[in-house]
Amino acid sequence: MTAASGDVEANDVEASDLEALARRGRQLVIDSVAHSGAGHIGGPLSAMDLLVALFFRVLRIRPEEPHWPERDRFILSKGHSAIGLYAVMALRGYFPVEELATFDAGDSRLQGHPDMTRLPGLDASTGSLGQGLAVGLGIALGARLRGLGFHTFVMLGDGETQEGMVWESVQVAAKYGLGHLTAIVDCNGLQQYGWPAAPGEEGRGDRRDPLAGTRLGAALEAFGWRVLEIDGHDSHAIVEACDDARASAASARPTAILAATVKGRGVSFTEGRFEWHSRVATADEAAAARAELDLVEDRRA
Amino acid sequence: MTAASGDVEANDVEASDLEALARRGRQLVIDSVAHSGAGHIGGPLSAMDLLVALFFRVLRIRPEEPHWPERDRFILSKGHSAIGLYAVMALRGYFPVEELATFDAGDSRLQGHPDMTRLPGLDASTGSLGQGLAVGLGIALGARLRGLGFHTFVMLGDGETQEGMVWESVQVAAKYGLGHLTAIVDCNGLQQYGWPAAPGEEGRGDRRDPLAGTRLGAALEAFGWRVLEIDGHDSHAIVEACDDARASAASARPTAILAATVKGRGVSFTEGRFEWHSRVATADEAAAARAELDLVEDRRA
Amino acid sequence: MTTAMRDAWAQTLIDLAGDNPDLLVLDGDLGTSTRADRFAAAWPDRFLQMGIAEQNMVGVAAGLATLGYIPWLSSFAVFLTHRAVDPVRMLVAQTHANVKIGAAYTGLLTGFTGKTHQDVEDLAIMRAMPGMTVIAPGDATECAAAVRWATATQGPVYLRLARDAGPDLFDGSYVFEPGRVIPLRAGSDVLLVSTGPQTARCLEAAEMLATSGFSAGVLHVPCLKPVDAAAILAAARGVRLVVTVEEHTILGGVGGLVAEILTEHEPRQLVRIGIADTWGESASNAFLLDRHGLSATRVAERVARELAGVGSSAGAAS
Amino acid sequence: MTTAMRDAWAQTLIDLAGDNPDLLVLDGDLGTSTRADRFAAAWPDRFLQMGIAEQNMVGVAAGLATLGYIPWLSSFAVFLTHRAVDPVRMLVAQTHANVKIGAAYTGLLTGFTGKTHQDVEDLAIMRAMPGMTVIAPGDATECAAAVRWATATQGPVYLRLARDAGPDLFDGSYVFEPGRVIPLRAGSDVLLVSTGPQTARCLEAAEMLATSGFSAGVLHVPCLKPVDAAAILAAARGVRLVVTVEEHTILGGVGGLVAEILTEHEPRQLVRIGIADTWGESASNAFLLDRHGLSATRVAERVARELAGVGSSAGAAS
Ligand SMILES: Cc1ncc(C[n+]2csc(CCOP(=O)(O)OP(=O)(O)O)c2C)c(N)n1
Ligand SMILES: Cc1ncc(C[n+]2csc(CCOP(=O)(O)OP(=O)(O)O)c2C)c(N)n1
Ligand SMILES: [Mg+2]
Ligand SMILES: [Mg+2]
Repeated sequence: MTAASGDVEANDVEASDLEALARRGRQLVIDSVAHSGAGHIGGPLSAMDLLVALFFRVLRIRPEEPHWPERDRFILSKGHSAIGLYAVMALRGYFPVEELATFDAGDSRLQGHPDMTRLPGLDASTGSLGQGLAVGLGIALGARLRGLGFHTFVMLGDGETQEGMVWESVQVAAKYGLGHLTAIVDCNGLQQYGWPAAPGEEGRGDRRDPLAGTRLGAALEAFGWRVLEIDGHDSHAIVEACDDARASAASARPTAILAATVKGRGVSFTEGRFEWHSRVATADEAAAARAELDLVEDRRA
Repeated sequence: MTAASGDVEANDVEASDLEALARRGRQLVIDSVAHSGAGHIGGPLSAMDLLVALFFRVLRIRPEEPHWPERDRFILSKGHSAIGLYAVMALRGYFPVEELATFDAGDSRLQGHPDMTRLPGLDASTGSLGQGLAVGLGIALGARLRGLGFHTFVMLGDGETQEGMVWESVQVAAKYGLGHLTAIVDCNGLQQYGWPAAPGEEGRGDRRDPLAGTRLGAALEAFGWRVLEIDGHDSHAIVEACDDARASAASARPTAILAATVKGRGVSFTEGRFEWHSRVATADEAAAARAELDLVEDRRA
Repeated sequence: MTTAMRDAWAQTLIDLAGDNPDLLVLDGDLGTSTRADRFAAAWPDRFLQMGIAEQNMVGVAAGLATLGYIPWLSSFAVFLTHRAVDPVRMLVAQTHANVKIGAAYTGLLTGFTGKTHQDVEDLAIMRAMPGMTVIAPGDATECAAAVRWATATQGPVYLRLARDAGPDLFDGSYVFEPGRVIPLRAGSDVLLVSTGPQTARCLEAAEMLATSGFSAGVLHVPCLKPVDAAAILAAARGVRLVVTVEEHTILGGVGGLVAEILTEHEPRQLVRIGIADTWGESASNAFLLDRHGLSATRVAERVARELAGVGSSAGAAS
Repeated sequence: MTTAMRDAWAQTLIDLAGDNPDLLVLDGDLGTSTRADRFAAAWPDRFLQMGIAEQNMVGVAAGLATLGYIPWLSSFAVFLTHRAVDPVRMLVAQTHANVKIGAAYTGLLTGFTGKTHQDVEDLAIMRAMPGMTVIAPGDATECAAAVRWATATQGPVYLRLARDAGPDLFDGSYVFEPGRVIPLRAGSDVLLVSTGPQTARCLEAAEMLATSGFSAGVLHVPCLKPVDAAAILAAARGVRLVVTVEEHTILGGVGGLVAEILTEHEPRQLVRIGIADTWGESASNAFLLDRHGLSATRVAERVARELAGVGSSAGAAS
């Protein structure tokens, strides 16, 4: 599928392997958050299939050379899902899986929100929602000026698209015709607190979808973007959409991939529940998750 | 046309009178800026027909009772066009036309940008672009909570719609279904500096239209707004669109009126020229404008 | 049992809402963290969810205020004092709008969120903003009193809320008065001038200093603007050394305030303890307080060291 | 003939761009006011128009910096220190990005734009921000030197630019050094510590004071962070009274800085002249300087009054 550069072996991972990796990644998220006693669950889990596909199939990267100048760039604009990114980076070889135990701890490279000054491999520091696309835009502009051929991917939350700064970037990216900039929106139908759904109103649980009443794709198209809508848990579809985005890098239109996902995906009791935005699993819950995710051993055992 | 309340006599002004008022308003803008030695020309002139139609035909207001609780609200979000608003307010009887000579002067009520703490009749302080719609949203929400039937109009610049904060308000206004909130965008095709147009590229003079490559109406519709497109120099069309917006106040969708205008409208040498965004007319230029606007006497003479 | 300020903030608003039909709460999608969700449960029609769009939220509040409403904003402090500070300045402070800023998760102790979320500059920023009343309560009781006072008083108020519960400083008889500074402990060697939850740590430090033979007073400054400068000067007169302690940068906050007051009226030495012009990080509260010298132990150590230094010049200073 | 800082800023960037292919200028649709348009004319491919979208502009600069570019931002100060301060903090200061903030139209003298545009709090805000170098040049020559220094130096820099031309303070031999403070006039009665274009007004005030029999020194502080505190203390030692003067709020700016330095090291009285915690308005420069006590005449009057007051305690202060 993807014409990834030869030196990125992980890009040969099979689709079935991606699913296994995603299951492992989800468990690492739940365990790491339980270990540190704080963090987010819902967003990292909804984004997990996207992150695994990106890091194992799409991105042209060298985990052993994180500052490789020609690497693709990836920015997690929804920085509160940091632990999801860290889990995948660990699986991909950026650092030992064991280091996940330092998540959120003092002096750790694995800060609650991604901190590029601490962890090599991060292309931006995020945490204040709405900012990542601007940085990606700057990187994409710089790549053009430098004549570098890499692609820049930025992942946003659906709630995050309420931030005005996102729409500044949307407009300016289109004005500069940055076809080599791709936004991936994790459309998991929930944000942190959200708007309570009115009785009978469609929503996820008792919360209205952040995009209810909004046609996000139409808005992006109106601002000059290409829009692809996919199932954000279908690895094949994810890779295909990212390849499509890369293939149209010369088209002078940035691409937005709207990925339909389920918040808390992969564990029955976290799926679609806004309360799990940032809850910490009890030991029992972590064990239950492990069983559901079909994983036998606790990496901390 | 409009079912204005009986106590607003000015609403009986004829369309031809509106044109005369607008010509007079344009001259007051040019003279006031020349007198103070600073201020904006292009934006006030492009907005003049809109402002005259609003203040003389659309808005239910009482100049002699500027704090009348049930008045319609009007916010000039593109606050740098303050002198245009002041000229029309003076013509409408909020304060003597002579007071325009204090524009921009120390201790004046007529500040370079509208200051509601100084001048009764202003419903918001503006000057930092992108903010006015949020205030209008708050007023419209409050009107609903208070059970007040007035309508809230907010005028934005086309360049101003680049500000992210505008899109925060666009989204939230739709979520709250504020049909009694109307945004009027002065689409004059220029901003302050703007993006230089590439050779052969369409634009106004040597500047790309702020909305080039953008379908503003489609974006607003995607976010759940009603959109009306009109000629912003056609008084009849302006009044009709505002009436339409008011008539659909119960529709749970805010209305955006995209008014096609010419920056610097009404004076040949300012029309469509970005340089006149904030230039001061010389005495000769002011006289030339007066001749073009078919006005005989200098109000300052 | 101690209550967290955010709990007291929400409960007080719930209590006030009954008698005050104009009181509203606007949330920036953080109600589950700021406790605005409790207000929402109690008063669903008076709760306005504004989503992840803080700038708009501030403008909406300014608009509501023109109709006589008293909007309380709720978000993490940093999103109000940074992301949305432009509308706070232009639409709230410059128009003297009756908007109340409930700034949650201030200082370093923000539940492992890290440097992006740790607002350690807010007091400097809000103090520099003309027209803003700046309050940093020391405990839940004072917080509740400040909420009552702010709700009853016309004009913009910034309220700095701590995330986690700390020791109680005040009892139910407490009345908030803008500008008032509150002597919580008398002492003759050193006066610790503090604000917010750091005051409780200063009281603890004073205890520790006592066991080392130093007599430390504690002066609590719950309101940085306005502030009773004369009362600060009076409290400072009796001691050998004045020290400010704050969970905030040492540039422009309580330290800056007291430095400005002292040099204006009664110049004397000041030691400013706080975050030394650096960022925080994700870590436990204990780690962060220790790292930045703000735990009771670290404050006591530092003050003891400083006292040793000024011992000789004590006469000149008073 | 005098040059405005904005002119010097643009010309210096035009000059530097030839030898420095990484230098870029990003404009927030104000190039015709900030003079970024001149850079655009000279280097069209190195000029990036970012529109009326300041937050995005800052993020774009942070992204460009990761690729080795040196982006200079250009807008009115208030839109950088308020509208876009969140990305400045998170994306530039916290990551120590090599982004340079060209903040035009600072202080009160902003060409009749009024209170919304008059940034009289920027020094307090930027000084409180960890990791930020904060520069406020006194004339066009110093401005040009600061631009050269900032462009050549890794890390975020905030450069406070005045709109209008003022008297020249320095000649072509001037070299910018971060933190350096510059004695411009010696005096034994009073030391005026100032920054930005206010320094020239202080020199004028010192002349006026001389004709009234007062010997006034002037110390120029072009860099608020870092700053050579020892040099400020040394300059202050010889005079009866120290006065800060700034076209900025008296809370947290130069006044706050000097108050913090004095109380930390050599406590003594300080008079802080500046904008007294209030807003500006649209008016002529002369009106505004007079209204806020910042014209040379008003400064001289105030200082003379203050000197009369401290006359008796002069011995104690030195
Ligand atoms: C500017 C800003 N405002 C508020 C927050 C607090 N916050 C963190 S996550 C979150 C909800 C995000 O929702 P969404 O973007 O949908 O992410 P996901 O559902 O994937 O977790 C909020 C409000 C923040 N980090 N930044
Ligand atoms: C937040 C903000 N950024 C920049 C400016 C400076 N500014 C004033 S007017 C203007 C151009 C506005 O263009 P547009 O909205 O199209 O208004 P019009 O063409 O009607 O004058 C700019 C950039 C401002 N006032 N506020
Ligand atoms: Mg979501
Ligand atoms: Mg325009």
